[in-house]
Amino acid sequence: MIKFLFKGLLRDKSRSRLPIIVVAVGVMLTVFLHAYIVGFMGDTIETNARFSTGHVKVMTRAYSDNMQQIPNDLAITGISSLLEDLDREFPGFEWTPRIQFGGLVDAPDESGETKSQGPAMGFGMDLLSESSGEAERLNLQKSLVRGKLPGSPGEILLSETFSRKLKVNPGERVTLISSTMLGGMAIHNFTISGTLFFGQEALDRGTIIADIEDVRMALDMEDATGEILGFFLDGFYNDDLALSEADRFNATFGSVSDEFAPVMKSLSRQGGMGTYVNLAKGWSTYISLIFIFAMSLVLWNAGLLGGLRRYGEVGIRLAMGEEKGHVYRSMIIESVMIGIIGSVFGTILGLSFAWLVQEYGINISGMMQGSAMLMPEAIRARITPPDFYIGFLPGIAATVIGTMLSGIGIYKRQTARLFKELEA
Amino acid sequence: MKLAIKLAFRNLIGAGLRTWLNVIVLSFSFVIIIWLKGVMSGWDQQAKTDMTNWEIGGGQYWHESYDPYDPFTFSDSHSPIPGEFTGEIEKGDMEPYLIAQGTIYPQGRIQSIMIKGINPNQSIFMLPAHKLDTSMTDAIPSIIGSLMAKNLKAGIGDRVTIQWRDNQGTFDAAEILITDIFTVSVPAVDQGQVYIPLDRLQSMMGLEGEATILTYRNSESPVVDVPGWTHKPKEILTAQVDEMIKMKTTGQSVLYAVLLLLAMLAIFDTQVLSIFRRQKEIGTYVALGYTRRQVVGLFTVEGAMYAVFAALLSAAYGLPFLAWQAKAGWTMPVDASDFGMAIAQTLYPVYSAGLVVSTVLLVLLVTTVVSYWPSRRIAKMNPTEALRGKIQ
Amino acid sequence: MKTILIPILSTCLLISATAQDANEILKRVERNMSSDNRIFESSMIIHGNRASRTITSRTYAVGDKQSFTEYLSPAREQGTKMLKLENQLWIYSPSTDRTIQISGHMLRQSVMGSDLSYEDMMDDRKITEIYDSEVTGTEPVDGRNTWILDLTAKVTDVAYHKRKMWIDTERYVPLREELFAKSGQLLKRTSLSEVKQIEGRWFPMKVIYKDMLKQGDGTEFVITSVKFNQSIPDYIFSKAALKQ
Amino acid sequence: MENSQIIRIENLVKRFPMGKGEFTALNGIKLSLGQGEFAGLIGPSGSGKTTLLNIIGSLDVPSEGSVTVLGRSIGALSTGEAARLRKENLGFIFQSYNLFAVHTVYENIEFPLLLLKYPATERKRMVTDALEWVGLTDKIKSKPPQLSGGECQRVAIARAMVKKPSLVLADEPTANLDAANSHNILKTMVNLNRELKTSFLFATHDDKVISYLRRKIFLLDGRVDNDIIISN
Repeated sequence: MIKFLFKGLLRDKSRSRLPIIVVAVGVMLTVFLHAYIVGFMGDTIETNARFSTGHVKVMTRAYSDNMQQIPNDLAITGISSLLEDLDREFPGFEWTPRIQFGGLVDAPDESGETKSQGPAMGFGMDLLSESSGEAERLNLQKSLVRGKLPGSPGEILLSETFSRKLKVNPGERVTLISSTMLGGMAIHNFTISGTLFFGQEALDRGTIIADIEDVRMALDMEDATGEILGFFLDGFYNDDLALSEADRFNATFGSVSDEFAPVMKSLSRQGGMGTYVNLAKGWSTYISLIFIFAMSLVLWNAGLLGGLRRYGEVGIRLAMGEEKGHVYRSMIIESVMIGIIGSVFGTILGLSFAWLVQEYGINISGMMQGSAMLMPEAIRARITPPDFYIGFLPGIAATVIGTMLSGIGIYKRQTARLFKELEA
Repeated sequence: MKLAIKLAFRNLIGAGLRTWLNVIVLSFSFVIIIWLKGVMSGWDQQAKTDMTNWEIGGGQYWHESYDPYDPFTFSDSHSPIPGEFTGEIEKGDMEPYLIAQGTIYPQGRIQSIMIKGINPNQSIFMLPAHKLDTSMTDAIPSIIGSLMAKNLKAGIGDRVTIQWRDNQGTFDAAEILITDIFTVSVPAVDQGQVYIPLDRLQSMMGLEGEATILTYRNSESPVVDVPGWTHKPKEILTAQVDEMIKMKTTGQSVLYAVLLLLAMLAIFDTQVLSIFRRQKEIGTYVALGYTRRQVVGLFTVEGAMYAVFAALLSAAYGLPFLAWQAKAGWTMPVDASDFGMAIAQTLYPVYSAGLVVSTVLLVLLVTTVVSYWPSRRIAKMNPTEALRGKIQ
Repeated sequence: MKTILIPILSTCLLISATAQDANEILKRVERNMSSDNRIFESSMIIHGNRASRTITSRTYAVGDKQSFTEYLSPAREQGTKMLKLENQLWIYSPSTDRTIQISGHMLRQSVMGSDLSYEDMMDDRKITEIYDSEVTGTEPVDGRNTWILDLTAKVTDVAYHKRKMWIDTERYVPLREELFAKSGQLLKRTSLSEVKQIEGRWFPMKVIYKDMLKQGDGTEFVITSVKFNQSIPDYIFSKAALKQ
Repeated sequence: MENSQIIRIENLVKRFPMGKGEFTALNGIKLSLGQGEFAGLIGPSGSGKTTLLNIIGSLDVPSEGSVTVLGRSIGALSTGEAARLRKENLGFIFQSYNLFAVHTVYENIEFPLLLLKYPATERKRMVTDALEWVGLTDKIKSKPPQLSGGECQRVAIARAMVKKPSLVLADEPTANLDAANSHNILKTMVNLNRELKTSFLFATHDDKVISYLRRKIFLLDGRVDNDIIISN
């Protein structure tokens, strides 16, 4: 029976082609929209992750309790072995240490005395090692206003606004005054390699970025770091996985009693990001559901129309002595097949488009002024597991329900008049 | 054209149920497109709405030395509230803030804070300032945000010591009693902020009658030039958010396009089917003296008319719905168990007249194109075969 | 560490009592501890979150307006110098060969992670100029009898509105001091001990300074040697000396 | 004008592509028709009568030869001119009526007048007239699915006649009707032919129709096999 219907579908293009195309397009739109919304909503999350929270972050327990203060006296020590452990036990992440620190940047006059100074917020990150993706992660190259990225030890980036305030230029020397990990006075010279535009006033005010080794030297943090950021290898935040990996880490490495024992916190457990993660999850689910509802309506309508359209054929079959139930069932089986074939095609197409938009993004930098670090260059879709099945709901269910409804007419059709009406 | 419209209208009305099925589906698409777009803009505007409701009101006057990014300026950024504003303040249409830098000592830890003096009777901000209006305690009543509370590991009813230096630089310290904790999505209102009654802070600081920021309610308020104060209109205060919104809006256009495609799929399907089903009719039109191109026009108009009907139908139930949504907002409960409290976010869809009009026009345009596209087949039809319904 | 020394010395040495009893007592304290100039070496032990650090330094001071401190250890701090002239402060760091002025709000920052701020060492007004004092009782401290002096600010621009000092009744050396907020909240406590006789004066060689609102063991300040009335060349108190 | 020719066909050949070759549906037709005739193309299925009717109706074009209808050469007409010819001068009646199912009887009949841009009052009068001719005044608001076959065909006749065309082309108009209805319809047409002087050309193999014809043109394999004019 199914084989017979299937052959019919394949051979009678008018019966199969349009419905399958419609279902496939509908499913494609659904899958694509879901992936896009998830990516779009997740964008703020990713910006935060890249800039401050990572997808997960490893700190000492005490540091995590006081994260707001960036207390480097509570930094993690012995990180080379910890990083080895992380790489071995948690290979799903790319691990990178960062040090945040506060301090004062002081620019000298000709005699080496203070010409200007200002409070600075600093980031130490791996800028110099070959394998580090930090510069790309933060889009430093694009955000560069003057000069270049640090290429050798002792170089530092200043926010453009800050450099203007201090009246310093790339190539000149500035001195950082800060505290060492142990609280001592840290004074260290840097050469400005370039200046950056972040696009956010708080950061543009007084941000400095230097290679983490330099910062370690300056702050006396040998083999230590404030935080270790972990990024999922696919580059996208996955809250459930982040939470479970953090739990796994904390069960292995954590210690309740030692405030310097490392703890891992997912992005959603840092600062206000939890709210955002939840809201983004919630809203993208809601919006997708509503879209699926709308799409179901369209496909249901398509199924209904498709069924109505075939009343003539049904009439002939009934005339030939086929039972109503049989006709009805065969129409439904047909619609299931159409739904499946359309959904499979649609899902494949939707995933392909989503993949393209995930890989290459939709470039919006042209529409934005300047290239601020915190503004994404491109909006990207993001394929998540639901994308593999989400399209089947409107694709199959709606199509089949539409056909079922229109097929009810087969039972109700008692008079030739109704027949004629539908045929008209 | 007039005839085509007339005929298309008759054809659609005549087709009855089938037309209405399509129109209903399309009108749903309409409403959903506008609503979803509104929700998305609302989501983006949320930051701005929250900022307005919690932080900046309709705009502000800043003391000329005030620099929010440099807490060291706080000790110098205050002066008596200008007399020009007395009326507005009495009416409650302007609220003064006094801001001081301080330190808080939760469980022996130390943390820098901004102490904000706020009028407990204010109605410009959504802050639960009325909770400050209590004489039941010897400690200073204060409200803080949930992030701050989490940070302090403190809850309602807890006492924490704060320290500050008054106008003259003299150290002072006292206990605050947390009388309420609020949840807000504007970090600047939450993190590192402690709110206490304005008069308390003024007397603590020795700055009776002085303020750092004056926030007014209506962004349309006339701008007054007051020496020593800098006017910060809303556009400037939200410039950064606006930039972000611009980016998001750009990103949404894709979404918008996908939604449009959804509507078009419905039209396309209908159109292809009806062309297939109505061959004889097409043949008859030709026999009665229509050229095939005129028939293409008729079918195109018919398709486009679905959009017109749908727009009308949408207006009937959609406008009230959209208006109600914009007013009541859409509240989504969010599981935020890590905060130890349930939070809900109410999102107010934002739709401009431009959005509605452009959506209607765009749908109309695209519907027309989508209706035309399959109808082109008619132009290639052999009318004698069409008359016999022979075309597959 | 010299930073710590200054407020303590100012507390102890700069006396002009107003209340009669208190006045007399503070005068005796001044005679006991003040000098035109002094050179001392000290260790500052800072109890941090992770470890305690000891920093040693040598300080040259003339009156209360000028001081010059050179850090001797640990290695990281060695050679760092700090110069205070009136209300200006410079730090010289040999590793960077930079002389950096500390000014404005930077002065409120903690010095070397201690419980003291730069500002604490900058206030060089005489205590009797800014406080009214009064003996309010007696109390034994560490086995020695003391008078309790209550000091209340008579000017407004002062960091601590009220102070309380415990003065050894025999040796005229303060053994304890407490600093209060306007509200009366105890903010900081200084404990002075190991009182030794040096060049005929009684002098507390150890000071523990503690922020009472904050957890921790406070900052310990130990004078390992002190000499009074030395001849200190003027060039010491110049920016040029920082670089030497 | 009584006897003026409205159709003149010379050497008409019509071929259709079929498979790889061609099928010759009409092969050298020579025929003319005068004003006011009541004629029929008679022949079995496949004899080419519908093809000929369609060409005369400017729905199709000749492969060879010339077909002149009301002075216009069918093969040379642009689509617009052809449509104008149909719109202004021709009426069609089909075997399966081809009414607009979603439109009322009135609207169906009104349609050609709309195309001709008659003013509303005129249209109303003309439609009412046409309804009277076919005797369907009481069904004015009905829709085709609610009508019987005979009624449908009468609506179709009214639609074809309402604009008073010079020529009505009727393709097997009675094929879906019972005998009584068929006679009814034919009588109606005969009357209209008399009253309005409209020429009728049928394509049929129905004896009932044939019995009413005043000229019988027999087609066989794409040729005119016989052409019989019945006088009075």
